[in-house]
Amino acid sequence: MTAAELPVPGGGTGAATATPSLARRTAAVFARNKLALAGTVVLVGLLALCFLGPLFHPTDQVHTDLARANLAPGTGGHLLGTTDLGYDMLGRLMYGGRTSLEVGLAAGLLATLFGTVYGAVAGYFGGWLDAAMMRITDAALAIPALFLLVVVAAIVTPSKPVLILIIASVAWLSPARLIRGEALALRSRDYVHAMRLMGGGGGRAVFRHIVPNALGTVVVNATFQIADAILYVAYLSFLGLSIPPPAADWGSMLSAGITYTQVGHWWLIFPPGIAIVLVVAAFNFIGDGLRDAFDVRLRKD
Amino acid sequence: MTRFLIKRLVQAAVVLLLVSVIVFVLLHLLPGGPARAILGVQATPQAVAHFNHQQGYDRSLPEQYALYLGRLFSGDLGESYKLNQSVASLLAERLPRTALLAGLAIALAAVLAVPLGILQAVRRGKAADHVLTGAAFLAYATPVFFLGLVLVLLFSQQIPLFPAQAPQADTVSGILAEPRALVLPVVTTALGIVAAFSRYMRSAVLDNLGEEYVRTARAKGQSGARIMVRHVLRNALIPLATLLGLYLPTLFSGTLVVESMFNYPGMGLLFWSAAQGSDFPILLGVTLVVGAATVLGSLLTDIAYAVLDPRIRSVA
Amino acid sequence: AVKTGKVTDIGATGGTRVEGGTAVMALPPAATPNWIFPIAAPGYLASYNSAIQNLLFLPLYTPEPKGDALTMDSPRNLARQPRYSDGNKTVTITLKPGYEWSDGEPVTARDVAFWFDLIKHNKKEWAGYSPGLMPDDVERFDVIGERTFRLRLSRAYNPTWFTANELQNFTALPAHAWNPHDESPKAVFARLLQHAEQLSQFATDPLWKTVDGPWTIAKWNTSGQVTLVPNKKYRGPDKPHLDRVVLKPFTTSESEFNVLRAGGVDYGYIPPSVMERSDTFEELGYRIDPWEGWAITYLVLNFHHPVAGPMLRQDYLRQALQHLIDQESISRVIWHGSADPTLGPVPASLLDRDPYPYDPAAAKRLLARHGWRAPAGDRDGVLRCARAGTGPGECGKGIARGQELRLELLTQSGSTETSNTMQEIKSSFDRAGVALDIRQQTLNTVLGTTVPCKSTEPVCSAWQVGFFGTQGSWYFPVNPSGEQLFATGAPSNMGNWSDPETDRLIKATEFSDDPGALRDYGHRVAAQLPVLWTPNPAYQVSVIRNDLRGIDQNPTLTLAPQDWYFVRKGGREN
Amino acid sequence: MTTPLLSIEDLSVEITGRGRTVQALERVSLDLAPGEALGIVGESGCGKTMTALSVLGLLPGGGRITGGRIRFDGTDLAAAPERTLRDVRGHTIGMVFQDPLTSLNPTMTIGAQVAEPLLLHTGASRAEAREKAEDMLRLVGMPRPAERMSHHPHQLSGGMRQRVAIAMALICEPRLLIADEPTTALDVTTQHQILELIDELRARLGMAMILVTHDLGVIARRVDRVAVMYGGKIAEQAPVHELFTAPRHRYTQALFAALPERAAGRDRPLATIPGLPPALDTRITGCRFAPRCGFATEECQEREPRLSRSGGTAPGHVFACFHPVGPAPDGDARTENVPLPSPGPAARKDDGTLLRLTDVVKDYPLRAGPFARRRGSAARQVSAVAGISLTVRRGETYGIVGESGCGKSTLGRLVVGMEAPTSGTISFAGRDITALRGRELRAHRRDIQLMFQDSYAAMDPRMRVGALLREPLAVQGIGDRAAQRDRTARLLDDVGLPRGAADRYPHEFSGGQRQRLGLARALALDPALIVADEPVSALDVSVQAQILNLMRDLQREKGIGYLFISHDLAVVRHLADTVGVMYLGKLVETGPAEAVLARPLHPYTRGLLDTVNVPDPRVAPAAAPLGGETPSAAEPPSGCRFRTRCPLAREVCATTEPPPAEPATPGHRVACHFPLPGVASGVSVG
Ligand SMILES: Nc1ncnc2c1ncn2[C@@H]1O[C@H](COP(=O)(O)OP(=O)(O)OP(=O)(O)O)[C@@H](O)[C@H]1O
Ligand SMILES: Nc1ncnc2c1ncn2[C@@H]1O[C@H](COP(=O)(O)OP(=O)(O)OP(=O)(O)O)[C@@H](O)[C@H]1O
Ligand SMILES: [Mg+2]
Ligand SMILES: [Mg+2]
Repeated sequence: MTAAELPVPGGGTGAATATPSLARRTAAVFARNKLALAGTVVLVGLLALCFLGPLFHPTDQVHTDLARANLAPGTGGHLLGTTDLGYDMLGRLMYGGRTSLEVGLAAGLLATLFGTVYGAVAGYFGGWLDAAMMRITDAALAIPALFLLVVVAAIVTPSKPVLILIIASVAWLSPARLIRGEALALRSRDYVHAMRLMGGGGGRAVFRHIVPNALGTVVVNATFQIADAILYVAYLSFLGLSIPPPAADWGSMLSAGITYTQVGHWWLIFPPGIAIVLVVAAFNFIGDGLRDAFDVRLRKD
Repeated sequence: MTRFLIKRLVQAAVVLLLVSVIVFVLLHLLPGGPARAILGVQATPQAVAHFNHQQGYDRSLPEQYALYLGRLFSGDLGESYKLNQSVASLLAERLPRTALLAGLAIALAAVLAVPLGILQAVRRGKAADHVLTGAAFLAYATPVFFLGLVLVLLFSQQIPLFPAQAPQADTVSGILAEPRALVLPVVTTALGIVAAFSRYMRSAVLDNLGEEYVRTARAKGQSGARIMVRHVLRNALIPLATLLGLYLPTLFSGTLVVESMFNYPGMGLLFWSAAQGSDFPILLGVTLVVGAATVLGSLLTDIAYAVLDPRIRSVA
Repeated sequence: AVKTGKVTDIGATGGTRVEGGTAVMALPPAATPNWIFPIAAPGYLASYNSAIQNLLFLPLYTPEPKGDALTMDSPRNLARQPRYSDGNKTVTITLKPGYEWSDGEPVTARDVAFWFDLIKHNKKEWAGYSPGLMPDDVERFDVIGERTFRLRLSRAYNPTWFTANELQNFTALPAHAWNPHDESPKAVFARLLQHAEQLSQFATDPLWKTVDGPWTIAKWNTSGQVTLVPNKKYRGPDKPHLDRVVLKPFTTSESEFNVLRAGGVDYGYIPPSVMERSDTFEELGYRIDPWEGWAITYLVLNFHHPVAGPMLRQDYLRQALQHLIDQESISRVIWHGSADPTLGPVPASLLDRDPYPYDPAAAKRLLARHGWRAPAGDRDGVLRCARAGTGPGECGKGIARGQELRLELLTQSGSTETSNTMQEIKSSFDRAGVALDIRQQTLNTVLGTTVPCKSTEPVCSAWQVGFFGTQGSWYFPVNPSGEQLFATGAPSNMGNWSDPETDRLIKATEFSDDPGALRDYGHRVAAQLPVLWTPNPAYQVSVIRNDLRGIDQNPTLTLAPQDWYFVRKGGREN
Repeated sequence: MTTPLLSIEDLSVEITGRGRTVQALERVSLDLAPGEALGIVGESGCGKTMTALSVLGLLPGGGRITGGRIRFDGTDLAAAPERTLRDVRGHTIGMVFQDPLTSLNPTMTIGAQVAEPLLLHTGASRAEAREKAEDMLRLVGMPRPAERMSHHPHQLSGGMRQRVAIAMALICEPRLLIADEPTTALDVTTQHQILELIDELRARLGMAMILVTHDLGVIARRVDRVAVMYGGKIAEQAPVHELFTAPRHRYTQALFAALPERAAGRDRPLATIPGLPPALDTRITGCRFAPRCGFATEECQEREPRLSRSGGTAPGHVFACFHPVGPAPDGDARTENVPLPSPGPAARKDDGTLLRLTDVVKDYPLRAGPFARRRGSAARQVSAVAGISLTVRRGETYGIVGESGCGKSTLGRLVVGMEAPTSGTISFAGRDITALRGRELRAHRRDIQLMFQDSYAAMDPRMRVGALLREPLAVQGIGDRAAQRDRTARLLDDVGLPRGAADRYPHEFSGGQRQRLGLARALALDPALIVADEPVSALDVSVQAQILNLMRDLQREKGIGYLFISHDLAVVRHLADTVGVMYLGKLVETGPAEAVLARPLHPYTRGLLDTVNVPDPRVAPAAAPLGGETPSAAEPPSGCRFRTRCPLAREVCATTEPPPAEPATPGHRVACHFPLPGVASGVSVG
């Protein structure tokens, strides 16, 4: 029987051209999802605003200027007006967005990373270890996240790294549970059995087979986790537990602005509020698109 | 079934114990302890020492925990430092109010989310699906406090339809007697849940529409609407029921914010003000009750799941 | 965007007085009245509790504003002015005649003795106890007549101080009703405490029905809403006009504001930020009236901090820092006019001038003259000590060469105005080359951290500069002397300030009746800067319906709703 | 011919989805007379299901009819509005699907589901419908139907579920029943029962039927006419007898030739059809079978043959082939001219014992979990393997056959060491492997490899084939990267895949190719024994033949032993040297394949052989096929486990477990109190 008899579908006969990488094909499916694309565009826009914006619109976000406080949008060259301390609102939106995005991204990723390893280990090894590890997550999940955040944030003084840790400390729970479920399913897959029959061990099972195969779930969850982390930042700030001024983030800007709702200083409220909604929704759109993309790819032809 | 129940109850007890450990340890990590917050700036060091001794804060942490647990088992949740009431009586008073708020919100969310989810699934990939999906994500992405603020601005200030303060009555019936005042708090709590639920509903319906039994039903000559009602809905509602149990903590987080925004004297508000004032017994008590509610919720969900799903029912 | 109709079309003056009516007053955010027993347990000392207690159980002496100061000579007093004798070591007090308990029994000196016995034998349980002061400073309590008693003091005291700060606590309690069987003070106290812990029974417990004040409790619900109705048996000069007064609790000022706008409160308050829009309230028929407290506000400086302490101990440095705080602008812009600059350790009204007005140039000069230089190449950088040493023109004792002028501020979170104030101060410091790192924590944490300490204790390294003054850092007793605040080792001397001259002046206020003593103390401390003064916010920015009159906002935060009354349109106020 | 009940003319169907369009059917024409039974056969993906679904307008999302007519009883269903279709569905046309578990609603009672069409199509009241449904359940042979009415699908066995599905399809007494692979998911014995049931009901109700299947055996005795589909078209259509005796299309011919039953002999390789069926998402010119056809000429590549009659064929026999098989009046030219692969090298066998199982037992606790064990010894168990002893020699193929759930896979897992036996010993090359630990165990792993039923599931979808084949070498630390790469390439050569395959992902391969990859991976470590668990049961006959040939060739080349697990007697007979027949965890009969399958001693073996659907309409059905259902392994019957279904059972069978004996020939052992005389079975399997 010769090789020529058996054309391999999806390409030339035996030519050494490898199939395009999975990532590429995932991207193609992703790009077909309109909402996901919209999310990407919004996210890129917001990232550009926050990280490149200050290059084009430099402002002093450290020194107050009480003489120019509470200016309405458009007055005195301030496109979005000024805050109650005289900071340029547009500049502050960029400045605050950085914090929100940096903290959200870092916390979301950290939580996903830790949760993934925790969940994969619990799920793969199972038994009492799994039971013990899962009771811990159950207990932590039974306490509303906001309750935990309120208490934890009161213990430590918020700063960027601390905020990241605090948020990650509640956010790792859901990826841990998710990945554990995945690992439970994956560990009884035939290919894991096959690997064990070759003489491979638990480490190889977890890191070569289970984690990579749960990667789709992990990546999708990471985007949702980032979105949630950004929301958490906002909630913490709303509860008065944000990084100390003059640093700012969208949540603290919003909660400071709420004070002025009654006075009609809408420009202090809506820009940060809408920015939060947009960025969180954008991550959710992207996550949803990714989920679809992974879903399709993992489906049998 | 009884074995399953016993197993779940033991698990629930372990989880609750862990909840109490977590919260207890966290609270006692708070710098300064509660004395100053309770006694005020002008308190003398003697008064602070006296307070700490009275409350047992001069003992070791495990000792304090053992004491707390001992009292807990005899049904004593402690006394609030500030409110001159026992935590148990405070909870007895506040819990029904929060349960009312949460219950109304969940009910509203379910009533909205189920048809919306079905609509999205049926119109999958069409404009209606995109619009609703987009709206759901936007609603989900909106922090509760921002949402509440916008609602107050719109429906209480611009168009004064609903009051910006929740009902203040002491009794549940008194609260229900002011339906207009309930609108904004309930809607604020519900909107995020609607978003999440409708997403779940959409995918559950989609999953079920792809099942072969749907094709069988079509092969019997059933119309699309009947298939949805007779066949798909029940199968799709089962995962939604599970979600309810899992959603309780999120719901309580939501009520924490909503209650303090709308001055609704429920448990969230109690927790919030206790956190402000370092009223440890209340913080512990509320968290334990919420934890218990969550654990109980997931237990009930499991049972509901078993009742709804015959496959599980006969195994369990 | 306020669109609701006017609550009243009466202006702030005029109208005809009417008897009766119900007034609803908003309690401050998160204030829930929860203690009715006039001897407060620790944690129940809040002003709203004592304000209510005083309406039920008359204190012997009540502070009352008189000009810029407070006096204890109020017509509301249950007792006549005290007579000091024996070189100010004996006080004789006579109750005014005609006062009766609501059950018809007369109010007697034994009722005061009952109170005194209770605190004397249970002082540890009394939140107002401070060692050395009441009841320790009273050696004997002699009832010498139906309405007269005499106190033998442990030593001679300044009568003004003693009346204002110590006699103020004295209250008559219904001994016949609360201790009918002559139990020991400890036993009675324990029993009373048991009743006092039944919040839900406050309105119904017969114990609390025997009152001698102008009001009595009609309702007291567990979330802290209190309804007062006139005590029909009240014999004092200030009989209530209203039928009913409701004190309504709120969790946040925002929620109170919403209700206020909906007309649900007759006497409420607005957040400082809304001061800008005070005109809308005036249009609606309200008057705005900031309620100034008898308080000062400041940044506490930790003189015992290992690193910052030596810097903060330099007079020139504190002066420079004070020059950098623009109290006027902060009060006007950040507090929207609802705060006033603090000038010294006594209410601003008692001081005539600001020794260290906002003057960045002066601050820079002071620092430069003492050897602080910006690092080479960075003119805007943080100043460093270039000339260490203790001589003139040098940085001062304990400051090493090259040390940065950097301070850390631990401030309370939760208030936009406070946070903004700190940012403004930081910004201003920064422009002068002084780095100020802000750390925000809950009030509880700040209070727990900024405690008096020795430099070797770890807690002393935990903070350099502290702030807990969103509602004022320090509320004075009626006599604003500094023995608890700036005396060496005083319990509320958080920053460990110690100055022999200050101590001497404080002692003088305690012992001498001379009004000059307080002034000297005030001037000395204002100049010394044991703390950095910051604007003192009003207790609240009150908003009152135009037709609700007779409200006098007492700086010691007492309430007198018996003076309140409604007016009707037309005619003249009588 | 009378007016047809159903007449499909030039039906074309396209399915669009995810950016590509599949031409699933192209100008399919079929006629069906009232009461007639038509079989549709063909390899996977040839369009059988789509044809069936088009009739009821149940095409999957994205599918639509692009041309042609479907005339049923005078109406054109292809153009009919949804309302008309709804009236037809479940009413005049009933349909049964392949998987009886997923095609029933898990949360609805059986009664409600069966009664549903009545409520929809007749004016029946609820009570009437229930009553009728109960009758129907009785009719389809459901024991205790009244009780079953309130059960849910998961409470029934596979066969019972399929009976429910049939009851549901027939409750309105339709004129046409469409059954799409109604027995594929079932056991041979159950399959037989269901097919018998359908036959019987069809006769009773006078229905016409379309029976869709890929199994020529199923169709042989059940239908009047057969349509053979290939690549979305009909290749040949003929009366059943005619088709089996004188197929004309070269594809039909090749399909028959690939059946193991038709193999020239045990030592001869099977005839195969090289290559793969065409992909339907590109336009195809010429005959669709041409690329795989040994007789194709240029004409076949360019022009498309039309379905037509030609000389010598019976009426109603049409085919689309330019170079048909010549007519064969003597009726046995089925394999004429089919190119046969040359026989491979002779088997290398020596008599050394490779694997020995002694009294191996495997019990599973009925429910897992930490709390379940608390109950201690009282816990119920599933007796999956109950005391099996067997010996596999080097280079030998040991076939294990038995019904579903009899413990075949469990036995395989025990042998490869995936599970530890509850008791008994397993020794490999003289060493007790159950005692091996750590390093030794790892080294031992090289010697026994497992070939999975579903190779796709056994390959990490994220790894390229190169990495997959390298993994065993990497795990065992054999060779450096270059050496491993080299070995991978040679493995691909061995299983007949291009080397370029190493850069691709498993999902890019067809089922047969994946099975080759699975074999290649199993070979990577040069094992002495490969346990193959149903390695071909998911494959089409033509591909199955390729794999079986490959396995045989590799065995001869490398001297590997196989423990070959299958439920397909024909396959086992073709490949195995020794056969073991399992029933409920026990080996009831073992011996040389020839002897066991030709002269069975155990009534169960005989029953199995009798229920086999022989792909030959001329073979008379067996007199007494195996009835009933396998008892639950959690409560195995006492004594002889087969006694509950055994026609010969007596009292002693219930009390005493029969010991193995060799009543006929040496080496042919049977565990039965009343073994059969050992005469040749009435049915020949090959
Ligand atoms: N939902 C679908 N989307 C796209 N293509 C499909 C879909 N279903 C089937 N096809 C394609 O249509 C063609 C015919 O499929 P069909 O299901 O009729 O084959 P079959 O003969 O029933 O095969 P099997 O024996 O595997 O059931 C195949 O090429 C298949 O890939
Ligand atoms: N892990 C397990 N836990 C509990 N019971 C099991 C387990 N694996 C198999 N069984 C039970 O053991 C019996 C034998 O199962 P096994 O899979 O070996 O059968 P099989 O002959 O391979 O069947 P099939 O032909 O369906 O693959 C069955 O009753 C099955 O339910
Ligand atoms: Mg099919
Ligand atoms: Mg099996």
